[in-house]
Amino acid sequence: MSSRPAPQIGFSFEYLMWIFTRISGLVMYLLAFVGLVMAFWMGAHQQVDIGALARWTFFPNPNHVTNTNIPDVTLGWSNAWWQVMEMLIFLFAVTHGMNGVRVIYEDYIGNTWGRALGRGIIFLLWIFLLIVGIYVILAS
Amino acid sequence: MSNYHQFDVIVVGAGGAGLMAALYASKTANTAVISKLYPTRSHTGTAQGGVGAALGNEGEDHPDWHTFDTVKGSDYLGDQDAIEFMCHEAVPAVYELEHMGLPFSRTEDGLIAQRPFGGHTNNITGKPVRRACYAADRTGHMILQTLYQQCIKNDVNFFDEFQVLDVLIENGAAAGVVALELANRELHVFHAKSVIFATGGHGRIWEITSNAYSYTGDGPAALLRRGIPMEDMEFFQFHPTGIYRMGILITEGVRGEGGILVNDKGERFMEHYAPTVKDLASRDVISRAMYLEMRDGRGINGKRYLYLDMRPETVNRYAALDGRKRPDGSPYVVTGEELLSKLPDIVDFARTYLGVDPVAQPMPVQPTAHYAMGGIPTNMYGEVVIDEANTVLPGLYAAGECACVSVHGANRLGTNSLLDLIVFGKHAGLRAAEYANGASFQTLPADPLEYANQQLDQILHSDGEEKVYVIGHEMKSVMFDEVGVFRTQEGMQKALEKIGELRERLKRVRKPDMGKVFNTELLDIWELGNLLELAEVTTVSALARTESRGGHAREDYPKRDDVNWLKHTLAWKRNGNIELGYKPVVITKFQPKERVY
Amino acid sequence: MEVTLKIFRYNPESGKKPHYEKYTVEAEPTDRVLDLLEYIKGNFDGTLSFRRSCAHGICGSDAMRINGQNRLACKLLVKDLHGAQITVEPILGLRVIKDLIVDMEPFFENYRSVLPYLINDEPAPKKERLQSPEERERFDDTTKCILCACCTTSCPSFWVNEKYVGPAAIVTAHRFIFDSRDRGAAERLKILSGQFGVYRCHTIFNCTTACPREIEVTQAIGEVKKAIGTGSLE
Amino acid sequence: MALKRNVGLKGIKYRGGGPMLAWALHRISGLAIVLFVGLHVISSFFMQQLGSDIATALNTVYESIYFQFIVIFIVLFHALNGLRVIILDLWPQLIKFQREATWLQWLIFIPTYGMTVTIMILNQLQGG
Ligand SMILES: Cc1cc2nc3c(=O)[nH]c(=O)nc-3n(C[C@H](O)[C@H](O)[C@H](O)COP(=O)(O)OP(=O)(O)OC[C@H]3O[C@@H](n4cnc5c(N)ncnc54)[C@H](O)[C@@H]3O)c2cc1C
Ligand code: HEM
Ligand code: SF4
Ligand code: F3S
Ligand code: FES
Repeated sequence: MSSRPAPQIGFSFEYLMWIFTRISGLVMYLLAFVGLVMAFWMGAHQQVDIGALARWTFFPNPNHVTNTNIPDVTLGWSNAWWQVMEMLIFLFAVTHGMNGVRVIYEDYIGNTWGRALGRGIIFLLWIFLLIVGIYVILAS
Repeated sequence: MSNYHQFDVIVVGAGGAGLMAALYASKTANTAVISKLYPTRSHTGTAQGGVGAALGNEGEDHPDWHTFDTVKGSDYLGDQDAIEFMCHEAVPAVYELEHMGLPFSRTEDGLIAQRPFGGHTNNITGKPVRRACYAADRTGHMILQTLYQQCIKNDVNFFDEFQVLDVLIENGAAAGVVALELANRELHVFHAKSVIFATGGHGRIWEITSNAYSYTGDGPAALLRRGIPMEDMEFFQFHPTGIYRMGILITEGVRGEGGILVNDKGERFMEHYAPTVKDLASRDVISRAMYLEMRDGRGINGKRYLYLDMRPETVNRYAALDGRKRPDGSPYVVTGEELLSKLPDIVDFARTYLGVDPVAQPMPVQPTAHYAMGGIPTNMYGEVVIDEANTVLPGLYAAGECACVSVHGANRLGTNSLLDLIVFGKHAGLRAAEYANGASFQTLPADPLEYANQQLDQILHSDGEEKVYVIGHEMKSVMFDEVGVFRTQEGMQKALEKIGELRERLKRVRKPDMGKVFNTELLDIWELGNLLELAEVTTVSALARTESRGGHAREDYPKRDDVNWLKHTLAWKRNGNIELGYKPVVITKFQPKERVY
Repeated sequence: MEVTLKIFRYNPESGKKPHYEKYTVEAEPTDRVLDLLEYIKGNFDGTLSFRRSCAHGICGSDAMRINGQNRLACKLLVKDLHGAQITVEPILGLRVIKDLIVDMEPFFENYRSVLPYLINDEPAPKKERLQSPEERERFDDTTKCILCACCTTSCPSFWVNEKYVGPAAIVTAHRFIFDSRDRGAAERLKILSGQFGVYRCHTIFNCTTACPREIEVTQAIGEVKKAIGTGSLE
Repeated sequence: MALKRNVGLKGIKYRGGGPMLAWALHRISGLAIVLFVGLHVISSFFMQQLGSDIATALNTVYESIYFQFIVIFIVLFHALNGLRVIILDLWPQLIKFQREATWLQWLIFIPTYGMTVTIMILNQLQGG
């Protein structure tokens, strides 16, 4: 009966992190799905056990793939494509996870000062993990 | 002194009437609201059915029809100038509530929806008219919330959980109130130019009641002790449909939507008592009819209850028999879902407290004490008047259920109370602010706390055997049996003696909680004292009135007697005794007629 | 039938620590828990303190934790508890003042913080503002709130941080945000998108389970979250 | 004096039921994964760079079948519960089906996890 102006979309930090958490969750699903399907396509069925497959799904790093019977199993599995894939999923997982830690911390901390301190520490930890992780991926 | 406060206007009570008064007073005067409950806990929130106003959104209607219905409903005891004022103010008042944000239910055209209610008729055909503006079955809840929200918006001062014990009257004018802070039992003096009482009713006098624990008549009792008379206290409304044994109200809106009352034989007995409007006759008429049915053994299984039936098949059958139509002219047919959406809370109550699904089974109901027509006498501007000549006591105001304007006379029509709150609440607020802006503060007595302190001390030093709980129950039960729907000389005499006895026993209650923090037992004792006070006034006023009219039905005087009793009762408390006086009813347009529905 | 109530007791003036006390009473299956509390207060111990008023679940005074869940004492019948022992404790997350009475001020402060009133400065028409039944239905559910605090004090997020506005305040905000007559949605959404707004809610659903008015609280919160993201008030 | 605002462990006793449990598990599992991934990355780094013993020790733990049971449980639960949360968040009108959603979540979880664990045990037995 009456039209009213829609409010502008508010880009608050809380909202952005909230929506990022959902999107990154979905993206991880997508990446994991790709990892899983391609692992089968590459012959995972005969080559690896399910634990390794699970690890690969989330972190497609050839180091995660072991098979005592086939010595060179990871040969086809280590290439640049998978490095990019792993970096992507790692990026999302660590960011999603560290943000989760931030959310949990801030649930409990009400004051501005504690919040700033916590954010600082978590931010540093996040950067640190990213650097180390990417280094490991590139070096493997 | 931190316990001294000064405001231009003090409002006691944060229900519909109090908040409305506060909103208006605070526009021009420094105002504070004192309430023993958090405002949103006030009893206005329980009102279900609707607020009456002749908007004519769903069929033709006029404020003048509303006026006549109210006069007739009051059994001609209402003051007709005030009634006319209220019914005409109703229309803008409801629009104002809507503008404040009240979420009324809507018609297809987006207008405020309206439903029929007992006693509201088309004056030409005599058929029920849709006059009750509603928000599902929580109209009062929405009024209370909306008004409280507006008070927040307008930064009204609140003193929540402060119980007013005493009112200060100096040099024949209001000077303030004394209140107890529940959190720490400290007494506070509120010094004010104007004091508005809006403390609600006192239905806790009766055993089966729809009223809240907090309905203990604190305001009227405090004023009575300070020499202000009470008007028409013998008129108390018993609502026909309370949940059996609990008294919880089932709104008249159920019958408005087509529900009917049936007796043990499955008869729609109201046909015999009110052939035209049947189940939508006014409340006193239906409550008495129910009583007679039960007395003659037609209660369900011979017990003291009847069925309220709102199953769609029943509703549709009787609607067809009555030839009931929708506003657009199509026959009236309802579905279970429709009833559920219009009366969700009722369905919830029935399921919770009765274990009954009202769309599938009938609900056991009995008359329940509901509404105080009588109270603090005021004129139509909310000013308290203290004698037969309607002399105004400067600076003292009352509005809402605790006041007696009198627009409800001997029997209130459903939806007129919420209307009363918003119309007279508003005008009391306006008048109080206006007065305060032109007056100066009265000097306070040397020790304003003297009376309250002395009374509290007496309770705290009590060391007897009696239990408040037991005394309260004895009062409720004798009042329900003897000063209830039907009354007799003997019965009331018995009740009066009992009240005297209970008052004595109340002085010997066992040692109460001595604590300072939320000492609710102390307040229970105080409140029971108030209830006994008002029970006595009610009974004395009722004994004197040797006729039957509206909510006051005497078996020994079954006829209305306009020759001797077309007048308002005034009751004073003087030297421990109740003294009665009378003042005329204002009659403008409508001469008393026999009342048939 | 006989039931035993185990009631949380605390009296700040006694110097004693909070403790539990047991009372055994004769009860009808259709008695409300509130009736039993009244009976105990009236007959055994007058110092037992709790708030109550309407006694039929509409004023919101008597929220308490009964058998570990937030309920209104007046809306819970003995027969629905299926047991001979009933544990009654104050609601969590607000300071206990005495027995079952808690300090409600932080709760109401949160309520006031979301602009809980209609905002519309456009000149009002002479009659009512129009609103279709569908537009009215949009926010019907959240108009039922009685501010009893059952929801907010059942929420783990509120337990750990009382600055979180809590479900009750969000329900109130929802009632206005989705009212076609209101013009204050942007302002309210801004407040609620902040640090202590809707994103402190982790869809734990305790609130919805606890609400005696059967309001879909979590859904209302979800709709507010979505409105913040999309800027749409559908 | 009123008691201090103090929920502490009393909150655990609150009978929130399934949804509250799901949230608690989600939170714990999220933290656990962060810990798990974090340690793994760091230990891999040490192994690569220094061939450190700590890393090998950690890897032994990580690759033990019991630990994998736990990790798979945690990850699978977090992922499925997260999906439920995401779906309900993006379509709030579905929240009234929250009960059904929880059922569905477990309906997917139990066979998936059960199958994975069974295959792992079988493999373990075969592999010796
Ligand atoms: C179940 C039920 C259903 C009803 N349905 C309808 C309906 O459909 N339509 C209709 O028109 N009417 C209805 N009524 C009647 C109507 O709701 C009441 O008459 C009306 O709400 C009374 O409002 P009030 O403002 O006078 O008092 P209340 O709303 O009761 O407010 C009283 C206030 O006074 C305060 N107070 C009391 N004593 C003290 C004290 N000593 N010190 C400080 N503060 C004090 C209280 O805290 C409270 O805030 C219904 C009543 C009931 C009980
Ligand atoms: C498919 C994979 C994943 C999905 C769908 C997912 C989904 C989610 C969602 C929706 C939330 C928000 C919950 C809420 O707001 O209540 C969340 C929180 C969280 N996630 Fe994930 N997640 C996934 C993987 C991960 C991974 C790999 C990590 C760790 C690195 C992680 C760590 C966390 C943490 C710590 C939280 C915060 C928990 C809390 O606030 O209680 N998640 N996840
Ligand atoms: S949403 Fe429900 S539980 Fe919460 S305050 Fe309102 S009525 Fe109470
Ligand atoms: S319990 Fe709390 S976390 Fe959200 S869904 Fe309810 S507000
Ligand atoms: S006493 Fe009013 S809600 Fe329970």
